[in-house]
Amino acid sequence: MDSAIKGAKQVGNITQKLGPFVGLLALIIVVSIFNSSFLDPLNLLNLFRQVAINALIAYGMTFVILTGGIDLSVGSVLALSSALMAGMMVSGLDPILSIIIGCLLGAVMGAVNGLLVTKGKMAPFIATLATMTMFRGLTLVYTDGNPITGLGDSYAFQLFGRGYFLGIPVPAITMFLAFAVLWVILHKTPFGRKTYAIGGNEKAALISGINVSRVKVMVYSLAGLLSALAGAILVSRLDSAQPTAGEAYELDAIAAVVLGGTSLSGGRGLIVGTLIGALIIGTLNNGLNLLGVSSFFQMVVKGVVIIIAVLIDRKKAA
Amino acid sequence: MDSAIKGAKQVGNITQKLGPFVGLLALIIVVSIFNSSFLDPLNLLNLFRQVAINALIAYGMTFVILTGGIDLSVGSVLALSSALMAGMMVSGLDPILSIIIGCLLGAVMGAVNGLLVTKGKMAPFIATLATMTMFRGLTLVYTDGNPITGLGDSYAFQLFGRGYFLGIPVPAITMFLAFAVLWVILHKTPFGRKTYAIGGNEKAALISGINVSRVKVMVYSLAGLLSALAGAILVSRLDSAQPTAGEAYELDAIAAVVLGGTSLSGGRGLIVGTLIGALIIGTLNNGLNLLGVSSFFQMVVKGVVIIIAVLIDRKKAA
Amino acid sequence: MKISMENIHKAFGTNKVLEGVDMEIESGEVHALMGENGAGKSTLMKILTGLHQKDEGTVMIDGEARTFANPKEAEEFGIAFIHQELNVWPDLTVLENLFINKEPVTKFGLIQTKKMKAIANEQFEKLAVSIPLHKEAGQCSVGEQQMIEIAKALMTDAKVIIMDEPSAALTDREIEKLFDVIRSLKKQGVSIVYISHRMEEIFTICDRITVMRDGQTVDTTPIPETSFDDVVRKMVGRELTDRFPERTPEPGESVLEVKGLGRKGVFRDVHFTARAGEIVGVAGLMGAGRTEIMRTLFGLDGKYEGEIFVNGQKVDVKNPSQAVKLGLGFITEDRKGEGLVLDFPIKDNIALPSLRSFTKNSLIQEKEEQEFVDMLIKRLTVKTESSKTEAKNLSGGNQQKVVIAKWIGIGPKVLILDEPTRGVDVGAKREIYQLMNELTDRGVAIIMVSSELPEVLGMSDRVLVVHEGTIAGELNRDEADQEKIMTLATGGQVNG
Amino acid sequence: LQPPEWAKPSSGNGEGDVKVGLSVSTLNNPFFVSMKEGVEQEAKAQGMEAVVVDAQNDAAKQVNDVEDLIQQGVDVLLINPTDSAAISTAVQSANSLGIPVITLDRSAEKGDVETLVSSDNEKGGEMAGKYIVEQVGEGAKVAELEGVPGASATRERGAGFHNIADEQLDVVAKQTANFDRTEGLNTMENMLQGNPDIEAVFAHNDEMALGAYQAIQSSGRDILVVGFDGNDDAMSSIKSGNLSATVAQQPIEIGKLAVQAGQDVLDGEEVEETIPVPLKLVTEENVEE
Ligand SMILES: Nc1ncnc2c1ncn2[C@@H]1O[C@H](COP(=O)(O)OP(=O)(O)OP(=O)(O)O)[C@@H](O)[C@H]1O
Ligand SMILES: Nc1ncnc2c1ncn2[C@@H]1O[C@H](COP(=O)(O)OP(=O)(O)OP(=O)(O)O)[C@@H](O)[C@H]1O
Ligand SMILES: O[C@@H]1[C@H](O)[C@H](O)CO[C@H]1O
Ligand SMILES: [Mg+2]
Ligand SMILES: [Mg+2]
Repeated sequence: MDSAIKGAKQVGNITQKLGPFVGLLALIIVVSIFNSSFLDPLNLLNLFRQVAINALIAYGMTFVILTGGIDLSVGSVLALSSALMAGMMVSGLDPILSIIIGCLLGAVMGAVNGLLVTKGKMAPFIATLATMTMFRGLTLVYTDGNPITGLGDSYAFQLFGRGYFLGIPVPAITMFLAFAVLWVILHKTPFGRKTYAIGGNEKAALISGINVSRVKVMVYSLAGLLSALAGAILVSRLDSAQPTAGEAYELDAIAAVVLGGTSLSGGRGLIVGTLIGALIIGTLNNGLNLLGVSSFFQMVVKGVVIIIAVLIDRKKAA
Repeated sequence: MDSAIKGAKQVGNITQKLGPFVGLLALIIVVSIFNSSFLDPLNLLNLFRQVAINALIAYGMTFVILTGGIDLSVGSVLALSSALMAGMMVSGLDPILSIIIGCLLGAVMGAVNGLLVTKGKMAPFIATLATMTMFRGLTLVYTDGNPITGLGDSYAFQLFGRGYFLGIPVPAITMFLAFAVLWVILHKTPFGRKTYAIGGNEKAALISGINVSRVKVMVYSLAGLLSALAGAILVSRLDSAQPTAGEAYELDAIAAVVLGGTSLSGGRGLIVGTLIGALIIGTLNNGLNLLGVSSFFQMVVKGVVIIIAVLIDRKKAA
Repeated sequence: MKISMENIHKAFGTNKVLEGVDMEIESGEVHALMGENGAGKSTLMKILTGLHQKDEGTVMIDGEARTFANPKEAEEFGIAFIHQELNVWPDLTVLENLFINKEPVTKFGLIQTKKMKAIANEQFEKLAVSIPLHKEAGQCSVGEQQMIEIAKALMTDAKVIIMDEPSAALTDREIEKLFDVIRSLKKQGVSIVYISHRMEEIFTICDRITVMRDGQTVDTTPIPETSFDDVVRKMVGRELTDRFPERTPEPGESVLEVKGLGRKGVFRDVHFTARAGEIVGVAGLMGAGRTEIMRTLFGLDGKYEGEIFVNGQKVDVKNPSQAVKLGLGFITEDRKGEGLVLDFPIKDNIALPSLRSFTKNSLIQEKEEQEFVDMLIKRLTVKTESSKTEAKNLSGGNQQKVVIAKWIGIGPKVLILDEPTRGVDVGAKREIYQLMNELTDRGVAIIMVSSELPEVLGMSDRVLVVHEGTIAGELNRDEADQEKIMTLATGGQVNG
Repeated sequence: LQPPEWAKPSSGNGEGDVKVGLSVSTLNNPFFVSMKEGVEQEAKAQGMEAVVVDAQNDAAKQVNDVEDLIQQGVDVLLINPTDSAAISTAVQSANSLGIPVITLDRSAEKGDVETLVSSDNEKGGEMAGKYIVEQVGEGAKVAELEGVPGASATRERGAGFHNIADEQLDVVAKQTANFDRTEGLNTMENMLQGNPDIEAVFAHNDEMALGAYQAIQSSGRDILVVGFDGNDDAMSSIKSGNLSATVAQQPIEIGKLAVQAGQDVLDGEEVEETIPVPLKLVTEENVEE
């Protein structure tokens, strides 16, 4: 009997892990039946590039959500750090150096979130809601509401968002590299284990001697860093920093995480799920465009798909 | 020793209840020192009218948050139901009847959220994120992206958003009336008690025989109804239904609830706090304008004020 | 009311929990229900009261077959249930808690607070409890919360009251009060089902006893016709010798010393020493402040007054991670809430405080981790198929062993155990005692907070008694007895 | 920066219909809806297929949208940029695949654009400025509601308006309301609180003007409101004497001319660098025309 349970549970686990993947596959099949050009190599490359920004943000969001938190400020962090990067570039700093500094500044903004949540004991939702407004305001103040342009024509900088390496768009490479690194961090290091433990039972984690505050600050900083990295890609893609960039990106990122099977209450989920979740959203956006669905109706479809996906997942889990 | 602790705790409780009120008072004093015209009767009347929409939405949000949920779709519900109301008016239906039907439709949209959360077992955040996208899409599909105008010139309808009764703006009257009714429901009826019980300990609520699903569906419906009512005011104020109306309103509503001292984890909070929270946000908007703070910088200030208010509250609670 | 349950079956998924249980409850009797953790006691009662639905079998009430759809129906029929897990609303007042979902209302649907107060006061008087009705339940101690639960059940005017480990959070004084109430209920013809792992209580208050093992009824006997050992044998399925294994303590150097420890408004001026290889028992009434002292000692509550010495060195314990580095381990009284990450596999739970010791180049060495965990699982005889089983799927006793394993893993100098056997069955209890002995043999100092006096007396080398936030006295193993401890715990003086 | 050869689409679009792709900044504004209709009408007339995508005012989404249009094998791209700078790279990727680009209503900063079809926004701003001076007199205190920051329409209308206003008026308040009616209402309400003596408002489009009018009406004050676009709502508002004037654009015409320019480019004909579409000041006097 017992081994039967174990067997059943393992099957359950596997289908749960495969769930998002099967969803993605089904979506791809449907879209390509209706429009075969979806599978064109160039379209797939485009798709990866389009997904990269959301995927990077969603990776960071995954860590945050695994600790039982949430980060609404990612879009504003993206905007502020990309404005700062662009500002540095305009003032003549080397673009790649600007990007690196910008990413670090993104991490600092993330750390502010982390400190509000830990030292300030604020609910993550509120802390990051406040910083979302604040960082957006700072972006607008810094840019005076205007896009920052004239970023020079450094080849490396252009490559970063627009180029190809070995035939693959650079943002896609960044997305996969980041995935590999974060996968190792999450699944193979004590830091990753602690991230799960905090989300699973924060009190137990604390009592087990985990420095919960430090881990959380690091997790929010990571989310900030990844948002800034996504911002750098966007700056290169748009050849400018837009003060309104990243608005509502938190929603797509959270959707990717949840479609990937991570529990919003923390402690349970996989980063590979998030990558798949981001691909689902990307395929949906790209596919609906290719199918010529009107933008208004696309929103309806997106909402419905999220509901169905989550409902199916729930069914399977039950 | 025991009574000392008890005493301290009671003082703590009172200051916690007074906290938001003291904050509002402090804000009013500061603003009126810098610009005495803040206290002009006309300005105060305007302030109430401006606050009404957010307050109504935030009331509903209070109930939802008290059950431990969240409703991100309020802004989209507002938009969709006001588009439907306007549609009915254009087609010649009596404006007041249109508003009533529109509010009921808002309640139905809320019920959809409630059913997804209860029967669908979806996390409220995700369920309402999905319906937020979906309802917005439906609004755009229905209006084809265009504002709906030509609502006729029924006096009652114009009064609803723009008029005065006994010298008080009608939206403000609606806001205070709704407050009174909801206060009684929340604090004096078993339904209100159940709302708290579900948020405080859902499992225990189930064991106590509370029909948790039904209460939740009702709570989300209430939130939908109030959003639609706020939508009706907006339609009258703009003399048209805007497809983009209500975007990001959920954030202001949640901010009002939290500034009012209600806990995001449910089970703890007061609706009077929400009213005060909405007034704080309104005063902030109005006051910063009077002080001539640029709209960009206003966002920064708003973020900072939310952080400070919540931090002070935390201090007091500890 | 007479209830008889016949051949009850229940499975959760493929997990067969009840496999043909029979039980009869006569009116006006106090009927004990005993069995190891996971035997299915709570499940059986949940089926009776409509919280779960049975798969098979019949429930007869006064000769008629009945099934309740939900607990409220059962309650309206006269069967109240005091659950094993407390069902309080910490943010609601005591009064609001008492009346959830049964508030009296006016004809306009408004709640009648005055009426509620009157009923509540009457009930509290009967129980001789004096909790202010406007107090938030979250501010009440666990024991007070338990009393609220009991009052809530009594208020329903039930004819049958099921008490699932009502005493787990109570100390002897409250238990006495509870027993008085039970006796008077019995006189009124109310029947009680009493579930407990405390053998003494069963023999004090109960008339008959049903023992369950592995989802089946072993048998039902009148209390006078059975004995401790007999019950234990039926529960465990084999002979268990003495409840408390023999101790041969050889205390060494002082490893932990506390001087003048205090926290404003909670406890003050706490002095004590724990030496290598000894067990220091800490007794006291509910809410005396024992847990608070231990939490502070472990760095959980921040700033404190006084001094803490580990191995003679003065230390400043700011947070648990520092405490762990100093070699302190803390098994809290709230196993599920604070001890385990329930969704984690056993392995990850055990490894959690020791991650550092098998991390190389920032990576967890999975093989070493697995060996480490397997070793501990074996040493503590945790009953599980695999270290990958999630903690939430273990029985209470086995969960407790996992918590202990996790702390043994760090090689502690001092181990603090707060209510280590609360809700744990006799068999598992004995194994935990044996483990404690093994640990002290290896030179670990153990501080054991317990509300179960037999356990304090049976296991401690020295007993500290806490009264209203301070140490009221210290008793050696040979001078300690029930009476002296209770005297100190209630504020009296003991000479010697 | 070029996609790998193996991935480039086989440019064999010779056969079949000509496809025009239109990427609009947003369809939540009647102006763009009309523009889109103009494109669709003209495309139909010319026997072309039109594919429309909507960036919902998100510059990043627009870049994706353009990629998706290219993927669908459009022969000519009509872009109405969300932001003039941010659209550059999308224009460049179209350039790299040899697809001609025409921008509508707003310009692109970089990349090769065949032509820009738009109103002369700067002149329109001046028209509004002059009208206000005529109505309320020199030196009057006025407010300005600006469009989406960074959009060329915003910059140019602002510039045109200030050409006049800086000399002859006193602009006491100036804020963006993002071309949106609700924002127009709120922003105007705020401005009124801070500046009790405003006499006239210039809004960079009609939506904001209509919102501003509602704010003014509830404040009980009498202030002149001038919009831009000439959409249906604005026209009827002028008729009933609410809005004072609007600088009417011809969005349908913009759409049609853009498609014609596209056809010309595909036929290998030369097109002008900019194709201006005439503006007209509409007031209560001439609104019936
Ligand atoms: N809702 C549930 N879903 C799945 N399994 C359950 C559920 N409730 C109980 N079980 C399992 O049923 C078995 C019996 O549990 P039950 O709580 O009835 O035991 P018990 O005799 O009350 O034990 P204890 O003395 O620890 O309270 C256990 O193995 C438990 O894990
Ligand atoms: N969460 C809490 N909030 C407020 N007061 C509390 C809380 N927990 C405990 N207390 C109070 O702190 C005091 C000490 O409680 P503590 O739990 O340390 O007692 P204890 O001796 O361990 O008893 P118990 O048997 O209940 O665990 C009591 O007065 C109790 O009411
Ligand atoms: O020219 C257009 C219209 O004026 C519109 O109302 C907003 O966007 C501008 O670019
Ligand atoms: Mg049990
Ligand atoms: Mg305790």
